[in-house]
Amino acid sequence: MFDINKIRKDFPILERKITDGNKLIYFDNAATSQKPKVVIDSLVKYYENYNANIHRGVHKMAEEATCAYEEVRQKVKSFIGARNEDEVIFTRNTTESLNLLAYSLGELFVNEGDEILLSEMEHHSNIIPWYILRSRKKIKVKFIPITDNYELDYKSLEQLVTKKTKIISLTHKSNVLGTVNNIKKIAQIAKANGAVFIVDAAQSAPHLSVDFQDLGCDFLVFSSHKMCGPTGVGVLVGRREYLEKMPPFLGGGEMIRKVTFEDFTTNDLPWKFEAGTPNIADVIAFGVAIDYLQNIGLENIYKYECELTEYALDKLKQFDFLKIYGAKDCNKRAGIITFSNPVVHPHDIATIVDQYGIAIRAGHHCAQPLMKKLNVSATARASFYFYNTKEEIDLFVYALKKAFDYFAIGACNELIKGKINAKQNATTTR
Amino acid sequence: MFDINKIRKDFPILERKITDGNKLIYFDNAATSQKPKVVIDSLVKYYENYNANIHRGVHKMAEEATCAYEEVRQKVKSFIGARNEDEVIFTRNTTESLNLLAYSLGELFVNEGDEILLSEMEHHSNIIPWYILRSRKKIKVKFIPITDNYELDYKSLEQLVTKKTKIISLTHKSNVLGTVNNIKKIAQIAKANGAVFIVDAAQSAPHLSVDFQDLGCDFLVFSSHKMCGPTGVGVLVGRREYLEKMPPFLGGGEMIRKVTFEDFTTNDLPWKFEAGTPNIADVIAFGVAIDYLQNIGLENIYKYECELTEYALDKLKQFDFLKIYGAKDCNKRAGIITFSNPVVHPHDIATIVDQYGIAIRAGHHCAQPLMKKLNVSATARASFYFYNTKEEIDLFVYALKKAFDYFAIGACNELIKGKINAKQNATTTR
Amino acid sequence: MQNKTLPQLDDLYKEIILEHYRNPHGREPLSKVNYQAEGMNPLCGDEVKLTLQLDSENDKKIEKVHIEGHGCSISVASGSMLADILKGKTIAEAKEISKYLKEIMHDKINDTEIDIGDLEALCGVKKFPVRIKCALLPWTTFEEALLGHEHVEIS
Amino acid sequence: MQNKTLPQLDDLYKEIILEHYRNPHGREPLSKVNYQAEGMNPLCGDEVKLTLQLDSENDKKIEKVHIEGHGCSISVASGSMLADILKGKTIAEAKEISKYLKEIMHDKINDTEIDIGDLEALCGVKKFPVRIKCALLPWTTFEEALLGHEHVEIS
Ligand SMILES: Cc1ncc(COP(=O)(O)O)c(C=O)c1O
Ligand SMILES: Cc1ncc(COP(=O)(O)O)c(C=O)c1O
Repeated sequence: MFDINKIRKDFPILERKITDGNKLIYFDNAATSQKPKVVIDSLVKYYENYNANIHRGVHKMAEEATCAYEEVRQKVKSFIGARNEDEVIFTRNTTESLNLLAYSLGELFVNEGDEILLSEMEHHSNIIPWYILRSRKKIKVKFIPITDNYELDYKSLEQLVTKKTKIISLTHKSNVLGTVNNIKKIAQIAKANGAVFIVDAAQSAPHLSVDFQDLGCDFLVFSSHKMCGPTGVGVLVGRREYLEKMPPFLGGGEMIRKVTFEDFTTNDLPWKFEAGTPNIADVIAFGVAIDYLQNIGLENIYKYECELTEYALDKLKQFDFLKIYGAKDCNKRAGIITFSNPVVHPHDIATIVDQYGIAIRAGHHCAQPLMKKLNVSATARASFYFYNTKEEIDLFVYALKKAFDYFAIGACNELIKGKINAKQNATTTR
Repeated sequence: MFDINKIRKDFPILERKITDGNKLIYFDNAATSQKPKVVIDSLVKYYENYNANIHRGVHKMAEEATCAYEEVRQKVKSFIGARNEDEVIFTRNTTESLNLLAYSLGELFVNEGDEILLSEMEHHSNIIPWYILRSRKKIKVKFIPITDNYELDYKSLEQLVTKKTKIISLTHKSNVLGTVNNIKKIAQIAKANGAVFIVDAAQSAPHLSVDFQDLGCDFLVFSSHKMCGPTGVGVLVGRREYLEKMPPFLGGGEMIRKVTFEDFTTNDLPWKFEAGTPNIADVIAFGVAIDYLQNIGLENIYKYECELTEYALDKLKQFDFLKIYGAKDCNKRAGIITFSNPVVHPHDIATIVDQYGIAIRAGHHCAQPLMKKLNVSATARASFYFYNTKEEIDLFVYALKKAFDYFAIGACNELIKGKINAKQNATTTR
Repeated sequence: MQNKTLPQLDDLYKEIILEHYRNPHGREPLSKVNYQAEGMNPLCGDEVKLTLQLDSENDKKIEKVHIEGHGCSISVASGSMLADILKGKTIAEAKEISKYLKEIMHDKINDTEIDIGDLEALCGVKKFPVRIKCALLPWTTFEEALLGHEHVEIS
Repeated sequence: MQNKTLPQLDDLYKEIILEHYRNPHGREPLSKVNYQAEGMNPLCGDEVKLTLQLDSENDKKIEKVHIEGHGCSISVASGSMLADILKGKTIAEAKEISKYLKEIMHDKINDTEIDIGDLEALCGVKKFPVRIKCALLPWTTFEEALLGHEHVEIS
């Protein structure tokens, strides 16, 4: 059923040679995923056969393009378990979806003195839009702390939610820790306190089976490019009760019903929130990506990624000086392994493994506050997707070992083990 | 030099058959343009070879993708005559660029009682963002009238600009009338009155040689999809003096310098205005589109389109009952022919010519206020691009004739000529 | 060279449709208004204003329909036919016809056998998906008018 | 199977760079501060804090450099070398060295012949474009420090 060799053949880029003789090993999937041929083909098919602006055209191609575009809404609806396709809005990316919400919900019901509740493990995309809202309305932004096990501190959460809490906006799965938060539980807390609950599913939608209705949140956002789809497409799923009352975010063609020299009225949902010519080709290709993922099966993807993660964590045990962030239980951090060590800087690690054709990420992963909390300036992150293999992990571990060896010439070996501090050691060897 | 047969071969879609035996004749270019093979190929090349998230990656593909993406900024800079590439910002489309400006300039310096000056020929994209701003700040939105020659009324313009006018935002070329406005002249008026001047170049950038510095405006916006590039990419070019002071629009990854649990600082230009994962693949392909257009030469494109327009207008003379909107002088309305007639509704015309494989647009063209001004509810529009031919125009005129004939069976012939009014005529024939 | 025969078009523009378009019915003013609504297709700008006058003795029967606005041949003809066919029908019957037409347009199987007169001619629109909205605009507006009234009754 | 020899890496991580990284210079506190600036690379999180102490008799000469922060081997080594090489240089000479290094990194032709000592080892970074910023961070911060001071003088 889950045939990894067959799957790998679907991704042309996996044949790419990065350095002489070294094939690409792509472990930067949390940043963006690779695309199967069917998705790429669909772009070509669109531009070579029925490229036209949508919704207002009478001619054949406009009709074809409109149908294909709107069909993807249906697909997203069933993929994510939304109630109705008019609750599915296309944006550019997760970031834009969150900005739309911060702006529009902000205009709708956030007032001076109100509070927005985020967590310490949020991506910048789920922090800055709220800081920007705070600059317009005098509100407070609070952060739910994380525990020593790299999980949300649910006790603190319950204390932090008050009558003033208008919005709770949390990541479903951390892009650094891999932690998967208990959204259902939080949805209940949010509901009990009358807070609107937004879930950032940028890291979960590609890897877990996510059901909007089952989760019980009010809004859910994610990006096409992290789930085999093209860049330039994001999704915002929300409850009609809110979407209908919310003021428009971007104004222009498509989102209007009637415009006069005096005023305008907005179009029906979902178009009310889609202004201007949409990213038609990429939305259509995103539909193909969803089909592709569903064909493989999100459960299969999740299971396989857990397997990979467990395998990798086990292999990494040999580097006893490595600090690995995230839950011990693989099922709770599927696919993401973030680590640091006292001697070799994440950037140097990334550069060295890159020489072996291995792409990992090093830095703050757009989560500077979390880095601060973890008390590091940067970390290295390997993130898997269903086309990765154990053999690739073996090579990664091999390359990592080379990196540590490289930096640990002579006495530095000692240093890596953290037994002697850097300065003492250096003075004796010089 | 300008070899139309060679050019047509660059566009795979022109081989498409719409109805049995009828090849596509695409006259809906003002809505969106078709794409040459090199642009489509560049998408495939990106996804098959170096798809990676940009700017923060250390690995090889991240570096390649970042370079390719940033190179396009250079290309746009020289294409549009900007001073510096950090004054070039990538958005989703013209609409988003205008919303960004309305929001950010609005926050920066628009206050109660201020005025925004638009014109009667604006696209909804250049009206609604200002209406939305008006809903937050108590300001006035005023419209410069158009003359009987379908041009801007420059006299009224000068009267409408006052000390209260904070922003003037105008289209360079009308998507309905084809009228090209005298931006240089208006830029002087704006400057003299201390107003910020925004130019909507969505319809001009694809067809005319547009030079930002020469025009003398403060901001210029346009869309990739109307100029041989993919959907999902827009451009905002602006003066650094403003961009530096303007508050950010969308918040998230990429646009920040430093984020803490308390606050954030913004990144340098242009990234300050590019939040989240950009539409990397499409921006890179847009760069290829720019190269392609520059290879052909904007002057050549303009000249050829004028030729086509003159030819078409001449042929349309045979339908003496047609009302054609726009300047008499072809050089002032290159490429766009909008018309109506008292009997056959634009929708019916579009459906009938569609049967001959001809794609034109019918409706309000996202310019409802202008329709009101022209005193019609809808019009038909044929809009050309450099890959169109006189033979295609001949077929269009043939199909149009069929449409008129179709509706003019029997006494209705008379009707079309406008000699007898509909009701009278109908009662006599029944 | 483009093909010059257009069999499909004759399905769309049946002579009867063109006749209704040229000489639309339902333009005479009403003596009273029981239901009314304005319909609009934001995509193309077509507008319909529809008013119903019920039987003065029996509020269940439609005595007369007035319809005006502007639009393409399909929406105008459809409105004209609506004015013809709904005249004298009970509201229940009228709703049935409206539902029936919608189902035909969206190619849903429908076992009901209703005599829809000239409306039959509209069925050709099915083959032109973008134009279905044009054909249904007057009917949607009709339903809105009824709902509007019902809505008023409920609140 | 991946290739296991990595000739390129030796260009980047010359032994002298690793030595500076392991034992960075310029960590001793200064007795006074004439110029200072903080540099940061927002993409990777590297941070540098640089302070300069000038010759007490002759304000034109750099007596000592203090540098701290955190970063990768390249930025730390570059900072350490900066502390070494700028010691005893006039500000004009120091600026010259900074300019020279930048030009080398961006592959611009430069006819100047300056003895840059250990800095020579940094030239291998050229082949790793993403890492150039790491190598230049301390130097950009140094220039900012000077500018900052000049700026204060001007206003
Ligand atoms: C004059 C003008 N302005 C703005 C737009 C909006 O462009 P987009 O839909 O790409 O945002 C268009 C195109 O429809 C246009 O013609
Ligand atoms: C948890 C999380 N939220 C939001 C984002 C932002 O996604 P995008 O860059 O597609 O807007 C990301 C990805 O970088 C993410 O990992």
